[in-house]
Amino acid sequence: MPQMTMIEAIRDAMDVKMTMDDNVVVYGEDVGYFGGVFRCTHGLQEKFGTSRVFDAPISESGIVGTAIGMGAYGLRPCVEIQFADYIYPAYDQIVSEAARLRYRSAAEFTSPITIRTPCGGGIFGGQTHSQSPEALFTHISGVKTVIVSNPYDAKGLLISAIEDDDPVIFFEPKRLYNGPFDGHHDRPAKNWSKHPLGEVPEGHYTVPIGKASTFSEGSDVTILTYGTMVYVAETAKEETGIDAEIIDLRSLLPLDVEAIVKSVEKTGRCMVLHEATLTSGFGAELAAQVQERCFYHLEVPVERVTGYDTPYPHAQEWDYFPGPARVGKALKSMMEAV
Amino acid sequence: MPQMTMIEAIRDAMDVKMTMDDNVVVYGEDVGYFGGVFRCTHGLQEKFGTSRVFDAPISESGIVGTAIGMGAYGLRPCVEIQFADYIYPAYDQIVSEAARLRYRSAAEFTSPITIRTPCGGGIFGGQTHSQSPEALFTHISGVKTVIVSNPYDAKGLLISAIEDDDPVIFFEPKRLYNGPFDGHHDRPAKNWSKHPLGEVPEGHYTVPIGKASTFSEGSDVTILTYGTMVYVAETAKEETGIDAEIIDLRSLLPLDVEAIVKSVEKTGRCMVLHEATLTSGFGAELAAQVQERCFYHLEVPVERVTGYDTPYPHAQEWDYFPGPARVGKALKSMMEAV
Amino acid sequence: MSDYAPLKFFVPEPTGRPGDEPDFTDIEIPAAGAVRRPDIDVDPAEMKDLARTMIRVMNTKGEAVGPWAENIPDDILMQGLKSMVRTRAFDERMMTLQRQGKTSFYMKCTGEEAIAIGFQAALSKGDMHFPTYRQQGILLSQDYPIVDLVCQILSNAKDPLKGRQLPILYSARDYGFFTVSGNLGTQFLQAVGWAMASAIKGDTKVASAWIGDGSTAENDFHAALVNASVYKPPVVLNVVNNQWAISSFRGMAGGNNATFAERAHGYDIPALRLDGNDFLAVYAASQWAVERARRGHGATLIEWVTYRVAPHSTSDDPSKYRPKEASEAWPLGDPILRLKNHMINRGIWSEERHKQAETEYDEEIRVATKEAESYGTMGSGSSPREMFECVFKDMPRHLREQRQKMGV
Amino acid sequence: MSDYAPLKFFVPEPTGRPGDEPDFTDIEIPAAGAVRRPDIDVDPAEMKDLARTMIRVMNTKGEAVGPWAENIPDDILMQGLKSMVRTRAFDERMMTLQRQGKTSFYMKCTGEEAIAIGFQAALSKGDMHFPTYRQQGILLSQDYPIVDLVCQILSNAKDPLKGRQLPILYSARDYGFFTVSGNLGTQFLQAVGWAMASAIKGDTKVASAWIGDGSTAENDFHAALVNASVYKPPVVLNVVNNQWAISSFRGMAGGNNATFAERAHGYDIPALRLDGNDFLAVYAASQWAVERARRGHGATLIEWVTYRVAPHSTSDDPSKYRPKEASEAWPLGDPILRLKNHMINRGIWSEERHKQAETEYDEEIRVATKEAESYGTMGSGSSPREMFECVFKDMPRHLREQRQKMGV
Ligand SMILES: Cc1ncc(C[n+]2csc(CCOP(=O)(O)OP(=O)(O)O)c2C)c(N)n1
Ligand SMILES: Cc1ncc(C[n+]2csc(CCOP(=O)(O)OP(=O)(O)O)c2C)c(N)n1
Ligand SMILES: [Mg+2]
Ligand SMILES: [Mg+2]
Repeated sequence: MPQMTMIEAIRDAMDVKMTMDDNVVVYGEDVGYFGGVFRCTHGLQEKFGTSRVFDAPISESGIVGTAIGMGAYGLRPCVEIQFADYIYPAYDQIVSEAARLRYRSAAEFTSPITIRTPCGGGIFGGQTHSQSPEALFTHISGVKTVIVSNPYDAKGLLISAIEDDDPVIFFEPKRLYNGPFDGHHDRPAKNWSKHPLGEVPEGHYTVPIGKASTFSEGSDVTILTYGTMVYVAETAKEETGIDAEIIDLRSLLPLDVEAIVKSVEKTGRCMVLHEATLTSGFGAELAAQVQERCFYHLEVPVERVTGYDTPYPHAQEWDYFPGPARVGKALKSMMEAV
Repeated sequence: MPQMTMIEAIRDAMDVKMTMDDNVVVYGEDVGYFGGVFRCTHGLQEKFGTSRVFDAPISESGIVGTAIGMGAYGLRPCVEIQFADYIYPAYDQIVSEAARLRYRSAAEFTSPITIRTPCGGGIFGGQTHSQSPEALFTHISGVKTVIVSNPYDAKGLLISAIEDDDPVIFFEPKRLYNGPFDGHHDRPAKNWSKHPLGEVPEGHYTVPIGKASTFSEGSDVTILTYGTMVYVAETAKEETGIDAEIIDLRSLLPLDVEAIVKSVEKTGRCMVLHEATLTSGFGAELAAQVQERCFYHLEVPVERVTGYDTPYPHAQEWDYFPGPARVGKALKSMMEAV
Repeated sequence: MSDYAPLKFFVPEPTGRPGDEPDFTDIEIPAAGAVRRPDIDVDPAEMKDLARTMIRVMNTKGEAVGPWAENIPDDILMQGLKSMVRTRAFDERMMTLQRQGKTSFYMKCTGEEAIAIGFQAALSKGDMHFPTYRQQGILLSQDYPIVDLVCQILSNAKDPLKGRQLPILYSARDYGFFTVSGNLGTQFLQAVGWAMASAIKGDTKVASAWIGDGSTAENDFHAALVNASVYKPPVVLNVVNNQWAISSFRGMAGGNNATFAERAHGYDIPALRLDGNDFLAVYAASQWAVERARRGHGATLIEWVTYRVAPHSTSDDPSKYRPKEASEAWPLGDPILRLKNHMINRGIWSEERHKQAETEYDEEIRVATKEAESYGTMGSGSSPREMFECVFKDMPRHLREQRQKMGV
Repeated sequence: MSDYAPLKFFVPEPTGRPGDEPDFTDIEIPAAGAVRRPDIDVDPAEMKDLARTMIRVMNTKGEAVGPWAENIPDDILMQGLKSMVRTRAFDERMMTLQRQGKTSFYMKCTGEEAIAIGFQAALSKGDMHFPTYRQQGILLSQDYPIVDLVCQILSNAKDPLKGRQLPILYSARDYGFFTVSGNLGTQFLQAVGWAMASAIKGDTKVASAWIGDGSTAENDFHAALVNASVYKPPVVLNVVNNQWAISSFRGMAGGNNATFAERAHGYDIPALRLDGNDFLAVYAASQWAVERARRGHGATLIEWVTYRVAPHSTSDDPSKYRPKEASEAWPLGDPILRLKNHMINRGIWSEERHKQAETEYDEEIRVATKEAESYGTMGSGSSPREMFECVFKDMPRHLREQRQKMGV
């Protein structure tokens, strides 16, 4: 099976879908001739032509708004927002339009669009190249929110997203593009070339939206997480020796409640881990649901380990980032409590 | 003491501040000559002139973006977004700019702006005149989020917001403009003219941002709520006879954690009640915090009663609205549980 | 530096407020027939004059004159006049429904009927409008069932939109009528995307985007023009300048010294400016722009100059912010009267037939309304189950849980 | 209907890609001195021609000619040239720092130095720039401490912005330099708001807004123009058209057939279009527009035609998307060379003095950089405590809790 980086897997997903379905078009800022600032669309314009892969004006609202129009026409646009930090100008089109078309038209019009965007920090990018705004989409009825953590899932889920008849916001943690990241920025970077999740089948396959995956089994405590933090959790697990069950949610909405409940009922402890700021982050929803659904199984409160409630700082990036030390400390205190 | 509607109290707050401080300016769509579609600025242009109270082009981003510029100059703009449902075009200016100026400039520039906006449903306004998007602001580091439930608080908190040196999103539940609403839309509407919270002192006073108020004491269960739902909670309390302690949060960020903890430790039960959709609503944050902080006092899980995860429907408004029946039922089941 | 006077803050004001006499002297109106008609493949740079003038066809005698008067078939006029009469009758009836408390909300297009109806006459099956709330004429000039319209307005058991949407925010795919958004400006941009799709697929379908004068201030207006400028898709960008946006006059959108049509030039998009109350001009210009789009020459922006005779909506009272007699004083007159006179002049219509048509449509709408009312009014008859449908194609678990909890 | 050919999707392409010869034949360049200079209180409608041409002052012989050449004092030129040399030296040095791994990121303004520096020379104390990341010349032409600039870039212990912000996104209130946003277009609008405040207060301060050609596509560009059109505040709207936006050429923003200057006309805002590499023209036009604003005549939009000689940023490689020799072939030349020649011609400068200046600034910057490095590089030296400060004026409880938990 070919070994791919997450960038290659994402590109391959678009390639596969564009080959299968004439209605799939790909565009965004610098996405055409140049192939995207992260190279995710590299080579696609040459292969599929400028009518199907093209640059867009620097207007995030324009990108999403035109995609909605195309979607209503019958196309399946898969567009790129260059950084998740720049998705806000498109927020109105996503919230008020893409999410609502089906509902308000009684399904006469729909928005089968995918919005790909790199998210997360750990690249010394400062407050405008590091954000994780996923929670802001999960509050909106009518969009699905996906966030991937490895090449295999990235391809399978992106194909699912493009095939989905509803709008999907597809987050790609940029820190994982070239390799899994154990949370220790001062150690040599790993790459996907030898990682089992870097093995990516050729051709068409899907990973379903709405299903979590158990990244690592365990019995002491459940860690609900996604994106970059999956590997940080794994590092903390190794470093503390605490037998954590790490669940990679993959899809935040719809959420795989069964997987969550099953694991928490088994372990009796639950940590929620994400890079986004704490207050009203998706961790709040997870904590709320876990205590609603597993209250009588919980031995300690659900613990949230997250970015702090500040803009993503530049120099203090590694203080901000919820790395293995912070996760490990919280794990230990959860095991000690009661 | 004069008796005022919430509209009058809000207008009076602006009047008081504009009289005291030349730097306060008020603008928004239809806000000038006409006095606002809800009449909140009625008479202000005549009193303070077109340089301080004026109409704005229909551009929410323009309204907030120019306010940020004015704030940086030294003014204290208090702007109106005609409906909270139309705040999304301004979301980027709020999130990426107003919330960040102080942080990224090391306090060289700040955003002492107030954004007033009517929110909430119950007026048969359909999905674009009924939304409660407060949670979307609480996830953003650098803005404060306030939501008022009565004339007294509205005036005192709006004065605090205008005086605040940081940006404040100020939500006004439009269903409460003319009277408290007990949640029974089929009964005669009440007005503020005889309500104790309709008594509003003349001149300057403040209600501090960040302090909750205990709307109604009780010992069985704590209801954390705000805006329109305060009165719905009270109705449910009366109708069920369950001795609920109703806390009107007033400010979501900063949050009055002391008041919450104190009450929940006393009652051992906690309901979170809001009109916004469930998933990733502010109730998620509240539930997460309550179980974090009061875990060992909780006898049953924190229960969320909220709007459903759908756009705000038109005809089905009263099915959607979390009215006294739904609240009462949840209260009863919380008291029966365990 | 001290030689500089203190700056003054400028806030534009309309020519009159309540108590003042209406004053429209700032509206320049060229004679009918005075404006040239360029070829449809003209370079945008060669027709800039057409954005500052006003294309008009009917002169004061009711004659059709000038280069835009050519080749308008009688049946288009006949159909146009009837549709305008029908639309006005519909608006009146719906106002009554609102006053009777059977619907919460309505918006009339009185005085602007010619625009949507004339434009629709120039479109073909398969084309798509992205309308605002004031283009009911598009549906009323086709065979869209009146009962369905009223059911939507009543949000009742037979509402095609299942009670989910505010009255008048229709959706009618088969009639080329995109679901109307309550959010201003968003759809102007989506129309451009739709047109891009038509070009990407190598089809020949044309999109028609709609926006009001006030809403041109919204940011997505710009996004629409930028994308139309860059990709040259088959779209007509309609700006209905009815002088008012609730209580704000056109000057609050920057439309006082420059025209809205002129906005297009900075984007290399050609623009026409029209007497929007002149049905013949509307039809001719619409045809021109649609043909230009369909022949692959890209977007045209059209500013339709008209007047919002009615209140903004049933929640509005214009006597609070504009001179009382303003709509009667409006110098471009009433589109129905003007077309009627022209057709009588042309010998294909008469006062009697006009009266007949009025009665006929009144009756048609009365009957349809009656039927619609029998399915419920003011939201009654709608099912709470519908609330959970169509959020997604397949209902996810959390919505199933919520519906279950609700017990429906 | 079948007589219509299938539509084709149009995507604009630059005149050359890697492997091609650079081709700038589409850039029309009028002779220096050819363009008229209107009075500052001219009606926008009377100066539309100035948006399609290019105001130029220096002719090929290095002489200053035409109506825009009048009254430019020697010391402005002297200061301008020195600042340009200093800025270029600074850019070079910072690139080296980045290559040495001492900072993560840098952006040069090579080839565009005349614009920010010439404009700054026309402003007064108390005015405010809302710059993008390519106007370092504003600070480098004032006495802003070089050490502080470098400390910001190194995010070290003496970074005035406390390590919170990406390199080069400076903030310098006392130098009329608004905190630079990483988000494109947002500040163009804020500048208009700031200028509105100046007028509301009856002050005489002028705002200067900055945006790139590519970023004019952003929605807030429109909001800025709408508000500038409506309220006529004292603001100059600067569009730096350096032909590229990362890998996208100006045509992707709709700037191929229409000029960016022409965007202003639809808003009744006057516009100038300039040879941005001609320091004399830059200064003269800036003065004109600033004076117009300060005298209460409202906004002017200026399009500065120039070329982004450098890569977009240290993360970019232009050889992937544009012809290799493009920047050398750029027909408007190098702003430093051109001003230098003019000043030698004018007898106030020499090759020797130029060399001297280069050496002097190299040395000044070398020393300052060395000092800055002693306070830390690549984020080192910054305090984690700073992370929690300045989110709000007073730290709320939840942040105090979080800081406490972190143990700092
Ligand atoms: C984004 C947004 N902002 C504000 C509103 C409230 N609103 C509804 S209609 C209207 C006026 C629109 O005026 P115009 O565009 O001229 O259209 P007209 O009503 O004259 O047809 C306003 C401000 C809205 N619906 N959406
Ligand atoms: C809202 C937003 N979208 C995208 C980006 C990414 N980005 C940074 S610079 C740039 C190109 C800007 O080009 P232009 O405006 O021409 O300025 P120049 O770099 O040429 O000075 C892009 C797309 C951003 N910073 N902000
Ligand atoms: Mg209007
Ligand atoms: Mg550029």
